[in-house]
Amino acid sequence: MTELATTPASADATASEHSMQQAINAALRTLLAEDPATLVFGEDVGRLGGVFRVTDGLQAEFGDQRVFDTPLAESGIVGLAVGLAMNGWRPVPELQFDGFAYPAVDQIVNQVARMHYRSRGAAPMPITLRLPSFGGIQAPEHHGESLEALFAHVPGLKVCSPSDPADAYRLLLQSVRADDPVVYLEPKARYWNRSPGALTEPDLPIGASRVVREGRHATLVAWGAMVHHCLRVAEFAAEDGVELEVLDLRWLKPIDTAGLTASVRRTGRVVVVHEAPLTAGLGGEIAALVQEHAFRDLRAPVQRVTGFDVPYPAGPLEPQYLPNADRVLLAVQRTLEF
Amino acid sequence: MTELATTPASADATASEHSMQQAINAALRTLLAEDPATLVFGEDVGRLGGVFRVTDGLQAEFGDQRVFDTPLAESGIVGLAVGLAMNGWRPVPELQFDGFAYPAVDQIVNQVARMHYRSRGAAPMPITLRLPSFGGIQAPEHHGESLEALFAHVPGLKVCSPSDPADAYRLLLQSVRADDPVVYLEPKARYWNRSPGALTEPDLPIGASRVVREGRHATLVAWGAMVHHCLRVAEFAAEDGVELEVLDLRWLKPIDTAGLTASVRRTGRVVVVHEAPLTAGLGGEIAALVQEHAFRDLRAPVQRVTGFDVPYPAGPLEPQYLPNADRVLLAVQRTLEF
Amino acid sequence: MHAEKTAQGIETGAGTLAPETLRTLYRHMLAARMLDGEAIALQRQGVFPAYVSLHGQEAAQVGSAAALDPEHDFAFPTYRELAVAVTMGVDLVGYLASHRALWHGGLYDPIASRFSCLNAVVGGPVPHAVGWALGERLRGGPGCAIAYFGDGASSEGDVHEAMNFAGVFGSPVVFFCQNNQWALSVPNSAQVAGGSIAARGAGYGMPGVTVDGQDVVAVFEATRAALERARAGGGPTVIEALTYRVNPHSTSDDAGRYRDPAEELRWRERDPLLLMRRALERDKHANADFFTDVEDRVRAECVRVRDEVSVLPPPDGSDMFAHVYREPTEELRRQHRVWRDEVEQ
Amino acid sequence: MHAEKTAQGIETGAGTLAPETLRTLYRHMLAARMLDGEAIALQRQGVFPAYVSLHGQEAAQVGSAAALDPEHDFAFPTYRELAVAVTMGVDLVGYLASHRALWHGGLYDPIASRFSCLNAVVGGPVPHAVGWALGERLRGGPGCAIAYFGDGASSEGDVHEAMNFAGVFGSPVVFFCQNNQWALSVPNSAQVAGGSIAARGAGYGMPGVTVDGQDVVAVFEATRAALERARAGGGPTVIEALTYRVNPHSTSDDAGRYRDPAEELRWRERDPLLLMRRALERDKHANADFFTDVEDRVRAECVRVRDEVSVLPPPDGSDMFAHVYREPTEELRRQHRVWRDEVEQ
Ligand SMILES: Cc1ncc(C[n+]2csc(CCOP(=O)(O)OP(=O)(O)O)c2C)c(N)n1
Ligand SMILES: Cc1ncc(C[n+]2csc(CCOP(=O)(O)OP(=O)(O)O)c2C)c(N)n1
Ligand SMILES: [Mg+2]
Ligand SMILES: [Mg+2]
Repeated sequence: MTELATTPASADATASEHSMQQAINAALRTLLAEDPATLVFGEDVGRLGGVFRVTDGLQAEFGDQRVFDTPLAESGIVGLAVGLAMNGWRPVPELQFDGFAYPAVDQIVNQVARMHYRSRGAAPMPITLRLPSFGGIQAPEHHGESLEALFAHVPGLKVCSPSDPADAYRLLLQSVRADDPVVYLEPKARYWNRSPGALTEPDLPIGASRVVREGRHATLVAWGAMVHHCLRVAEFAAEDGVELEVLDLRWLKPIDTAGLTASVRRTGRVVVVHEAPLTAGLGGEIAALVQEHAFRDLRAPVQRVTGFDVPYPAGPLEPQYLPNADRVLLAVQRTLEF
Repeated sequence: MTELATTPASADATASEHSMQQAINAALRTLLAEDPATLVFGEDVGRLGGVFRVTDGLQAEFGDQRVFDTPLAESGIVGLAVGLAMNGWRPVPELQFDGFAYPAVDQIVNQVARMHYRSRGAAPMPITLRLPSFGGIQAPEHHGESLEALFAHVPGLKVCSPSDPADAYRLLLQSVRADDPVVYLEPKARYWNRSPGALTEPDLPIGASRVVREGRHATLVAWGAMVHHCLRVAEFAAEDGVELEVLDLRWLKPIDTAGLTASVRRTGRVVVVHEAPLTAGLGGEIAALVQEHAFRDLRAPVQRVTGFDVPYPAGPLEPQYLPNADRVLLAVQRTLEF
Repeated sequence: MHAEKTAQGIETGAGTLAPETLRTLYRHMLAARMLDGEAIALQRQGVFPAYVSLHGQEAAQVGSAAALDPEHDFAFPTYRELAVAVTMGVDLVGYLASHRALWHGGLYDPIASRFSCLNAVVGGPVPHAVGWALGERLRGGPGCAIAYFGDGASSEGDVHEAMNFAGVFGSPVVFFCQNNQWALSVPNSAQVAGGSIAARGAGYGMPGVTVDGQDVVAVFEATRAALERARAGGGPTVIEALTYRVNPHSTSDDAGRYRDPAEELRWRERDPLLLMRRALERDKHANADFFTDVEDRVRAECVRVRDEVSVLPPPDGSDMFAHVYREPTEELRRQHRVWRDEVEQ
Repeated sequence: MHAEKTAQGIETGAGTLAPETLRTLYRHMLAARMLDGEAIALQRQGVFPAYVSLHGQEAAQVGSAAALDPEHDFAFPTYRELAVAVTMGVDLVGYLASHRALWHGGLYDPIASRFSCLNAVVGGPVPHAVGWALGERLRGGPGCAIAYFGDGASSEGDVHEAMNFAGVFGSPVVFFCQNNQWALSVPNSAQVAGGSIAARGAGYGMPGVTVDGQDVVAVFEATRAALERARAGGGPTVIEALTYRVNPHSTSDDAGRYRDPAEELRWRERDPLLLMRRALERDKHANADFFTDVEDRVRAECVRVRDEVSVLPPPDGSDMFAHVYREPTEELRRQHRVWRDEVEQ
């Protein structure tokens, strides 16, 4: 791993422990400092520093030309980014919450994802769309959605989601520096959890997954907040002598088919865990890839443990909606006993 | 099958040959005639009768209160439908083309699909959203998209797509009469193809697939215009002694897992064919279901022959983008030789 | 600063309303104020995970809602319309259940209450009001719809599409904007090009009315006039009530990060309850007894609502599956069984 | 009928423009007219699968585009801006390649041409213009953006969001609406609440200008004034050019189903080329030789463009894969190989 070339702005980014909120904030600082074309904007990202304080202090440091509030209109925000990109800027817009990305879907799908293609490469779209995502914080309606399947289906986009602070830092640097549009899904439920590890330069290529725990009996595939969840499940399972490998997918488009297949070759069994509803979720894609590329290695059907096919529920029902440890363990058991 | 109770309005709907455009037109006539709460509206559906003439003559027959043009605003059209439904109407809005459904995604996902749930059943949404869909007509940009994966992922929606005129008639009656919101995807490429068969009442439950050709070597799974395509492929294959079963999925949410599994039990091999891009397309869901429910019956990985992960291309490239007969046959060969 | 542009012209209580009506308006405002206070307390006690206060906006909400025909009209709220719910007689326990996070849409019946589900999508419900109103006219019914939305919401495309549709269709709908000067941390000056949402009306060929949102009578009169026009076939109206969000955006927000507390203080001087109480006293429409009495009764009611909402049973997980469809799918039934076997226990 | 509301005040050619400039405007209009005719012919011959004619809108397009600073400004077209492309010197073979369906965005370079890709999403490119303009101001550049859109597009939420953003940011952008009276089959009366898109400007605190869209000089002057204002930091302007789509919506459309041919005839009398030619003749800015000569030259150019676009090679399927990303993914490379193996042959 390359050590981070610290700028004064991101000095405390090298401290040994960070929350993901701090790590993303530090990454934005690094990016704003290193490239004067980078712009951060969205609803309440300026003076307030974002509802999750992810952009805290950036306006004070980089000025209200580089970091600014927009009116409350998601399609307008993304459309603005397209025009800025066409004029040579590197926009990093935030949409305030997952469920409020829907009004911007037209601009994202029909414009951001296609302008490079439509223009035969003349108009690159180096836009990174930050989207606080997923559930787990008992929030109001529309504040707990998982949109990865929607975006992963769109040609021209790349999609990633970090699972811990250090990786959040690396993935954001990589996303913003890339000249292709990236949707960067931030797991809200992990914003405040601190973990040790220096904030360093990206060390893996775009699209690479990570094995975050090795195991030999089955592979748990996850991203975002579900990675931490799967690590806990793996600890429970280890008490019973079941060694689960946990694969942090990181990139949801492109998907690391090689990494996935390699893990399945080792374990022969897969459980995909995601928060989004089951039907037509990304778990389907992963199951399809696994059975396609590792058919003979697969000793049991790929299991999917996901949110149910119901609209994201209110607070008290959230733990009953999200894949809980029991459901994952039962799926592991099913795959082991198949 | 029940015979259609013909109304004067749909008299020629019982003629022996129809195009899908005529069949859908006849279904709308039947629906407008049988339930005074039914409303048809959208861009250019009134005086013009729709850009595909699917609503031709309806305004003249039912008046401009029941069949009307709206301003050019897709989110507004769907939002209008929500309010109309809350006031007791049965809206059948049209969005002019697949690619112009994106501006309405927020109203579809956050409102149409959830109002029944949000209101704990107090506010049903008997809305059928008609969406001319898919490619194959060498049309301009945004006129060849496949949105089934997006909609199938949304809890609260149902999604279907007919493959022939008679089924288009039945599926539309069923969709509009249902008290749940349905997205009805019309394969534009099949609008003008005539086929024999009386227009009759729905005879299968919501969610049921149909085997449109029996075979024993492998199952082709398709919907919309790809069904016809697969039938042709099956004829080619038959010349070489390969008997392909063709399953017309019809409902993309809910998916007929039982029908799918039954077919796989018979053939042991599956090729899914769809126009949408591969990654996170509905083919992934189908592969996941098949391997989950028929793991031991499956003799080769489920193959997916789909559009490429590129934005839908312009006319001359369309045949190179869409799953052509060769690609399907090669996939069949791969699955047979696995 | 746009917060200064409040229309200060009208003195609350001036007008032709019966004293009885004026006292009712006051009572609704007081009920909303006190219930709002209870809700904030419940949030502090951890009963509500979060809450959005309408403190300061009582006159705008009560004045507009009181003008509705409770039998025939229909309101489309956002997430901040507690005082509208109070005025329309919505089941407040069911309403606050949403803030207790028991069920996103609350536990009241939106159709029976003629008050749509709470809606957190800023701008999203505005086209619904236009659809409802069009549907009413198509059937020849007498009802009007009212769409509540904020100054921030006015920036959303849906609000424009809705206004244009309403203008084209001549639908009986009132677009009621509570301009409380702030959309979370963003002031009007960085939100509303031109500075006036009422002024947008002209662009759609409909009247745009600016009203002092601290003056419940002025709001009532403006809304009543707009509803009368709509009911008579005169089409839609935009009303912009200039008011103020005295509290932070929500209990999770820290308004100190973006606005001057002095501004809050200035607006507290124009507290709508204070203004109305002064007017009632001045015009001798209410005496000390009335205020003691109404406070007692309202407090008792608030305590009942608070207690009841606090002890509502948590929702049953089965409800997640029960309300997705009118006709559930086989796959959802299967998932319901999975939930029963693997989650419920 | 809204088609009647054309501003008929200004006589084309009146003004302070140099004769040279006036002749250039005429030449661009003629070039667009003739190329449009060639395109229609190519569609009839089956070379183009479909085509959208701008016949009748030449003055609105040429007048506005000619006012742009070709070095610094940037235009965001819809799908009907052939005459803008002509005026801005866009590679017309590359432009028409889009109508031959060789590549959706055409084969010209939108950045080098300062003319964005053709865009079929009605309303969609309007916010792009605002973003481009904001970006220009952030860097201190002198450029302005111009967003072209139709009367139908004005109903889309994106147009509202864009206007509000531009107003709030004070961006140097001109919202140029060609109100050609029809959005496919829907007339203004069923599309534009209030009847005027220019009138919307006031709601955003920006000037809204209605101009006779058949009068190229009037359009030029109005656009030049708006651009000057924007360049000087005065912010955005809405211009509504009243014009007419003389032909059906596209070659696939049958206008006889929804409008009176008499209306078309009335507008043909105000043909912008005719008006301009009369004015040039009246003011002795051009003689018969000029018209013969310009027609010859323009015709030759049109023939060249027509011939070149007709023989452009079809796109290579590889291009589908080449342009998706700047940095292609491994998976896309794999699919490219599948295409090569299973499709190309
Ligand atoms: C479509 C959408 N985008 C973003 C949000 C997040 N959000 C919630 S409230 C709010 C500010 C709303 O301001 P305003 O419309 O003025 O209403 P107020 O809160 O002042 O009552 C924002 C940005 C949302 N709820 N919906
Ligand atoms: C978002 C969107 N919805 C629908 C369409 C289909 N459509 C293409 S052109 C058109 C009418 C556009 O009218 P207007 O904006 O007035 O432009 P004009 O065609 O008159 O130049 C429609 C409905 C589209 N292209 N984009
Ligand atoms: Mg506000
Ligand atoms: Mg038009």
